[in-house]
Order: sequence, then C-alpha cells, then structure tokens
Amino acid sequence: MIGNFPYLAVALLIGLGIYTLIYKRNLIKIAIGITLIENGVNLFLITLGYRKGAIAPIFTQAPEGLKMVLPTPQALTLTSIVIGVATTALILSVAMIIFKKYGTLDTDEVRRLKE
Amino acid sequence: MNEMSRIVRTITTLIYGFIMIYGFYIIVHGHLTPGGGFQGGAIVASAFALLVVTYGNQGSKKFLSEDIFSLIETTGLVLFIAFAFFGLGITFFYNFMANSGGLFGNSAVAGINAGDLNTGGTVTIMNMAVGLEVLAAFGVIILTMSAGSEIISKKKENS
Amino acid sequence: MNIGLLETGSGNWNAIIWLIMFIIIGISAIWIRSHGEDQYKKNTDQTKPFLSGNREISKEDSHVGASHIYWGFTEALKRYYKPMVALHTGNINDYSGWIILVMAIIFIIVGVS
Amino acid sequence: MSSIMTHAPALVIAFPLLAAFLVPVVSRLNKKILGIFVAVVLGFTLLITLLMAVRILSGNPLIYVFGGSEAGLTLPSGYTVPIRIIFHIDSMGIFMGLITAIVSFLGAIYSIAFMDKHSGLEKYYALLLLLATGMFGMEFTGDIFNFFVFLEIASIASVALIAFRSNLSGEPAEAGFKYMVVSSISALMVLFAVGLFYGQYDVLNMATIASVMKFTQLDKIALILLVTVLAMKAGSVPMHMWTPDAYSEAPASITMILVAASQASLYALFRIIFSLYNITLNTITIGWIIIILGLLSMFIGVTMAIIQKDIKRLMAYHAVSQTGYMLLGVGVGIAVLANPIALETFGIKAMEGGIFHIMNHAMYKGLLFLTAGALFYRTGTRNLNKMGGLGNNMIYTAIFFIIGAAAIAGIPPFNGFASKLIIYESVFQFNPLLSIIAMLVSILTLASFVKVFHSAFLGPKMEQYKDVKEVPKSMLFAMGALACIIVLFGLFPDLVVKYIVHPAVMALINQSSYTAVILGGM
Repeated sequence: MIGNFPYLAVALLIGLGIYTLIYKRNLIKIAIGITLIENGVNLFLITLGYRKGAIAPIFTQAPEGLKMVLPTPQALTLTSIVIGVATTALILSVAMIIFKKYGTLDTDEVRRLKE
Repeated sequence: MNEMSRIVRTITTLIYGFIMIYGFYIIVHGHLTPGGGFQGGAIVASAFALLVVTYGNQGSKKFLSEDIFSLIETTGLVLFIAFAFFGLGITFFYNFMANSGGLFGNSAVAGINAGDLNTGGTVTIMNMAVGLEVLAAFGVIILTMSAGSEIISKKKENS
Repeated sequence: MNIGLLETGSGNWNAIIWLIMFIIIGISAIWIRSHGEDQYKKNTDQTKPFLSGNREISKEDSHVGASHIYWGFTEALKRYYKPMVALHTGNINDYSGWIILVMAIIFIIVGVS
Repeated sequence: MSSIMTHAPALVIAFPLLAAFLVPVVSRLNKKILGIFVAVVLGFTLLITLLMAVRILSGNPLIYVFGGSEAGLTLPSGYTVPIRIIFHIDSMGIFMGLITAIVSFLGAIYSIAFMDKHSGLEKYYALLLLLATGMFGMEFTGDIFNFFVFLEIASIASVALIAFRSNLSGEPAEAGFKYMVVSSISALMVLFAVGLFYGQYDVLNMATIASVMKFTQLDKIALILLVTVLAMKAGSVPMHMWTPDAYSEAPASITMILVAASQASLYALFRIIFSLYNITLNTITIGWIIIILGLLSMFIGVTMAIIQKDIKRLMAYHAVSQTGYMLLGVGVGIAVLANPIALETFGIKAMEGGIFHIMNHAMYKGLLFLTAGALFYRTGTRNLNKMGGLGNNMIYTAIFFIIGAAAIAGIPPFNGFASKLIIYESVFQFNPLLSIIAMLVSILTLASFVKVFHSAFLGPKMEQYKDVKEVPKSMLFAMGALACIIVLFGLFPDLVVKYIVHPAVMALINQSSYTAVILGGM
C-alpha cells in the first residue's frame, strides 16, 4: 500500500493541473497548471524506476552487489525537466507580451481570435 | 526593478562568485556525479538572476550584456553539434575520445573511488558546451524578462 | 495506354484522357458557338444587364463583399450556425476542456467495448 | 558519396540543426545572405531526403544508430535489447520526410522576400530550421521517447514562430499562447504514455514494444492518451480550435510548414495505431472513433470555413476539413484491419487514398496559404471584405490560387481529385453514407473557395490597390514549384500511388516487417 502513494500523488498532481487548466481564468495560473501536470508526469517516471532498498546509480560510488535504481527513467525525467523549463519560459514570455498588448491576463478577455 | 539596499548589494558581491564557481564545478564534473551541463548552467544563471535583482535592470547592464550572452550561447551550441559531427567516422554522436588515452581519454575505474576527471571523452566536452549554452540562454531569458517587467511596471505607474 | 491510369477501388481514373476529352469538347463547343448567328452589337443596350428596369449601378459599387456572399445559405442554416459559432469561444479554458472531454468519451467507449 | 548515404538519416537532422546554431554567426557577417544560406541548407536536406527515398521506397528500410555501431546490448544472460537511440526509416517515414523536406525548403525560399521587412530575422530562420529538425525527427525516429523530444522541439519552435509578429499587435501572441497550452498538454500525455510503456516492457524502442505488446489495461490507457492528443495536434474536431488561431496568425511561410507539422502528428497517430498496436487492439472500435473524428472534422471544418471573413482563418478551417478526409480513409483501413478479405478488397485502397491525401493536402494547402501570404504582402490585410479586384494586378498569384483551389475542391485533373476519388470509391464499399458526406463536403469546399476567389481577385480595380504589383520572384518561385507538383501529381497519380503511396501503406499495415528490421538486425 505505501508503495502506491507516489502514484496517488501523481494522480492528484495531474488532476489538479487539469482542474487549473479548465477552471482558472488567469494566464499565469494556466502556466502553473501545465507545470503541475508536468511535475506529476515526472514523478510518475521517477517512481517507475524506484526499487526498494536500492542505491543511486553513480558509477564511481557503487559498492559491489547492491541493487541500483533504474537510471533510464531518471534520464527521461531530466530531459523532460529541461524541456519543461523551455516551455515554461516561453509560455511566461508570451503571457508577458499578451499583458503588454491587451492589458489583462483574464482568459475571457484574451480572446480576440474566435469564431 | 530598482537597485536594492546596501546590505543586499554587499552580500550579493560576496556570494555571487561562489554560486558561479559551484555551478561551474557541477558542469565540469557532469560525467562523474549527478548533475551536468544543464544543472550547472542553471546554477550559474541563478547568480545572474541574483545580480539582476540586486542591482536592478539599469545597474546590471554594466556587467551583463545580451550580446555576449548570445555569443556564448552560439559557441556552446556549435561546440556541442561539432563534437557530434566529429563522431561521423563511426556514427553521429559517437564517443571517439573515450578510452583513447588522450584528452579525457582515461578509462573509468569500477568500484568506489574518487573519480578521475580525465575520463568521459566527448561527454565531458558536451557537458561543458551544454553548460555554456544553458547559462547564456538563461541569462538572455532573465535579462529579457526583467526588461519586459520594467515596461509593464512603468505602464502601471502611468495609468 | 497505361500511363496515368489510376485504379480507384471500384473503377479507373485517367487524367490524361480526361484532359484530351476536355480539350476536344472545348474546341467543339467553341466551333459550334462560332457558327451561331451574329446579331450581337457591342456598346449598345444589348450588352447591358437588365435589372428590372432599374439603372445599372457603377462597377465599383456592384462588387459583393465577402460577408454578403452566401447570405442565403447561412440564413437558412441559422439554427446550425448559431450554436456552432457560439462553440468557438476562443477561450483557452474551453480548448483544454474539449481535449479532456474527448479523452473521457474515448475512455468510456474503449472501456465498454 | 557513399559516406553521405551511410550517414544520410543523421545528416538530415544534423545539417538543419548545425545551420540553426550557425545562423546568428552568419547574420553577423552578412544579413543579406541569411535567407539564401537557410534555403541552401534546406535544399541540401531535400537532396539527401530524395536520395534516401530512392533507396527506401525500393524496399530497404534504413536503420541508423546514434553514438555506437550497434543498437542492441546483450546482457550476460543472453537477453538482447536495443538501448541506443535509433532512427528507423521505412516507406511511411520517408513519405512524410519528403513532404517535410519539400515544404520547409519552399518555406525558406518564400521567406527570403516575404520576411525582408522584419527585424530579428536570425531568430526567425534559426527557429524555422529547428522546426524542420523537429518534424524530421518525429517522422524518422524509432524510439518513442525520442519522438516526445522531437515533438516538443517542433512545438516550441512553432510557438515562437507563431508569436513572431507580435511586435505590432497582440493577436499572434494570443495564438501562440493557445497553441503552447494545447501542445504542452499533448506532449505531457505522450510522455505519460511513454512511462506506461516503459513501466511494463522496460524498453523504449517502438519496434521492440510492438513485438511484446500484450494490450493490457495499461496499454489501453496509453492508446487512448496517444490517440486523443495526437488527433488534437493533427487538428481534428472538436479539438481543432487552436488551428484557425495559430494558422491565421503565423507568417504565411510558417503556416505552410505548420500544416506539415500537424501532419507529422497525424503520421505519429497512424504509426502508433498500426506499428505499435496493429491487430492487438479492438480495431472496429478504434477505427470507428477515427472515422467519427474524421467525419466531424470534415463537416464542421467546412461549414465553419464558409462563414469566415479572414482569408487565412478560412483556409485554416479547410485544413481541419481536409484532415478529416485523411482520418476517414485511414480510419476505414483500421476498422477492417482484422478482416483480411475486406482489407484486401477496399481497406488498402481506402488507406492509399488517405495517405495520398496527406501529400496532396500539404502541397495544395501550402500553395493556398502562400497565395494568401502574397495577398497580405501586397495589401497588408487578411480581411476579405477589404479586398477586391486584385486579379488585375497579381495575375500569377491568381493563377496559382485557381490551381490550389481547384485541387482542394477536387476538380479534375488536379491531385486533390485523384485522392478524393480513391477515398469516395473505396469508402463507399465500407459504408455508402460516409462517402456521400465526403462528397457533400467537397462541394461546400468548392463553394467557399469560389467566395474567396470572387472577393479577392474578381471585381473592378479598387482605389487603394491601384499600384499593387506582382509579388517578388522568390515568392513566385515557391508558389510555382508547388503548383507544378500539384499538376504533375494530378496528371500521373498512378505513378505516385504505385511507387510512393502503396509502399507507405504496406509499411504501415505490415507490423511484422516493421519489427523484424530491428529484432533481426541485433
């Protein structure tokens, strides 16, 4: 049971992120929602690679015979974090431009493109 | 953003060097320890962020310039892709320097040891390239965003 | 004559033969037309459009703008278009909402089947 | 020469990437040659892609391993598993690669004149090259996590390009924001699905996953996530709302590439359904889901297009509508995938129609967006109400527009007719009603392009456009090249179907040939 807690946290984080995306009406909060989903997915990947009682997979610090956690999901997570930083930076810069031009961050008003 | 108080400025002058050195340490030890180019670059860039916050947008222009950052960024990127191209003798991204005995060419020792910096081959160089790229890119982002926030805060004062 | 012959599932299609036929029919149409009676006089009332006796408006004013084209079509389908246009709110919350909604529907369909 | 061929898959990615990083340097040396430099690089990429296409379409899929000589790793226990990032290019991949190469090359050429008044061009060209890299990567990769990375590269680059013109007005930034949000959702869901696969099978290589696929509950969840978000990225109704925003606000040359980018997502959707799952999934359910998404896209897309006033928004809704045809054709193929007799009689034909339509759509929709860009370049507006009489001054643009509009409306002898005819006739054997709806949509398409042609090109010369000239030569060249492709494909559709489309379809359907290349090569 205790081993499933990370997955519950994953579901909670992704759910909160989706809630934020659908119901929050501020562009910055939407950026936060995306970051929440991203963190949930990253936590999911990291949890996949976890083995109970295993050590960190560092080549020069590994005693013989001990189990290591899977390094591949960590590499995947790292890549996804790097991409996430780029996404967040871009989304916040675009939100900044929108605020400059529209004078608001409300999604109800940032909709000149419709129909 | 305006310049902050003297206390903050003094502390910043004291510690930003250490933050940068720590970041560069993470970059060059990327092939031995957790961390690497991206993490180290982000730490170095956090020192830039500290400088921008402390000295304000105008004040930090004296020592941080977007031109130099984009130059460093290009250097890092070209270095990275160039070493990927040098591997074309076998395949793209081939680590031709590992275990060759030359620069970064020692073979890694198994078991618990302190780690040899002179290993890793192209991975080490690519870590440095990525580190340069990331610190410069983050620097550009920090500068652009602080400039943008300045315009927005001015607009608010006017209205 | 296998060049250009495309099998389309239950038939064939050949663009080159179509093109040849198009040219032949076009030429014969022009030929037939040229044999018609030539009573057409330029720059007389014959060339002017007949607008129920009203005077012809100038060419600049007679250009129909894009919004007025298919007015009848959109007017007749008003009951379809009104909710459809209202659906495209342009609100980013709705965009994400639709994705999640469709995902949920597909979840149910695949889960049930 | 032979060394170029050995490394061709890597070079297709590496050259645009290297050029993207070199663009700031080139722009410092000489701002004028920047566009020509990018066009030359992408032209070289097109050349390599063509060379690869000749080889792959004759039945030799290419495998390229990054960073090592072998893809696999054999454990002491004798278990062999591919661990490296590989590029796995089969006929379907190179089919999409050809589209990407043509479109990005012509987009770069078009940009030389189209973007010359803008500042910050080094960023524009660097992002264009990155977008091309991301698309090539999505189409060529054989590794599902690598696919996610390239998907994100492509979407980040396209967001920055959509928002590129936001110095004048806020709308491009708004469109970019919306696109960024939806593409982030899609990328994260793809990553979640990758996690589900990795958790179960401990591999990331697509062919290896396909060979061990058991279609458990978790695989079902992964399938649903992937199908939904990739259909969204392809712009299918009712998740299409970002399409008109993004397509209308991006510069015209970028819009053309964005069309190809959303088709790369469509390719990924097909790749995942056919190569990853194939008949393990419930083919009838998934097939009908795809068909219904296609029908909705076709119908709602075209009816919304008729009432648009903005020329690029109108064309963007048509892009949604045409995506419906591809989904319909391939969806019928999925629905009969488990039934060999039906697959043989009309399933393969329907898929040929759908896949052929991808190529045709990229060409004629690209041409139409370029003509819309040409109108914008000379008149400075996209509003159809403010246009009129431009056919008098821009005769070549008008001719290219007619070719594009006739192709999209399915008027013989252009290429759109050939692929639509295949779809109608083969789908008719599956379900006649679908075919009838598809024909109706085609009529409405013609109607709305008659509207555009009438309001933009016909009518008397307007006062404010008296001195409008024809667009510069580089823009005409890009449009002319696309028009030539459209006419050639229209005149000889059989050759295209036989040598390019049919191998691509068979590569999709034959799952065993996809997996055998990797598993046999280790």
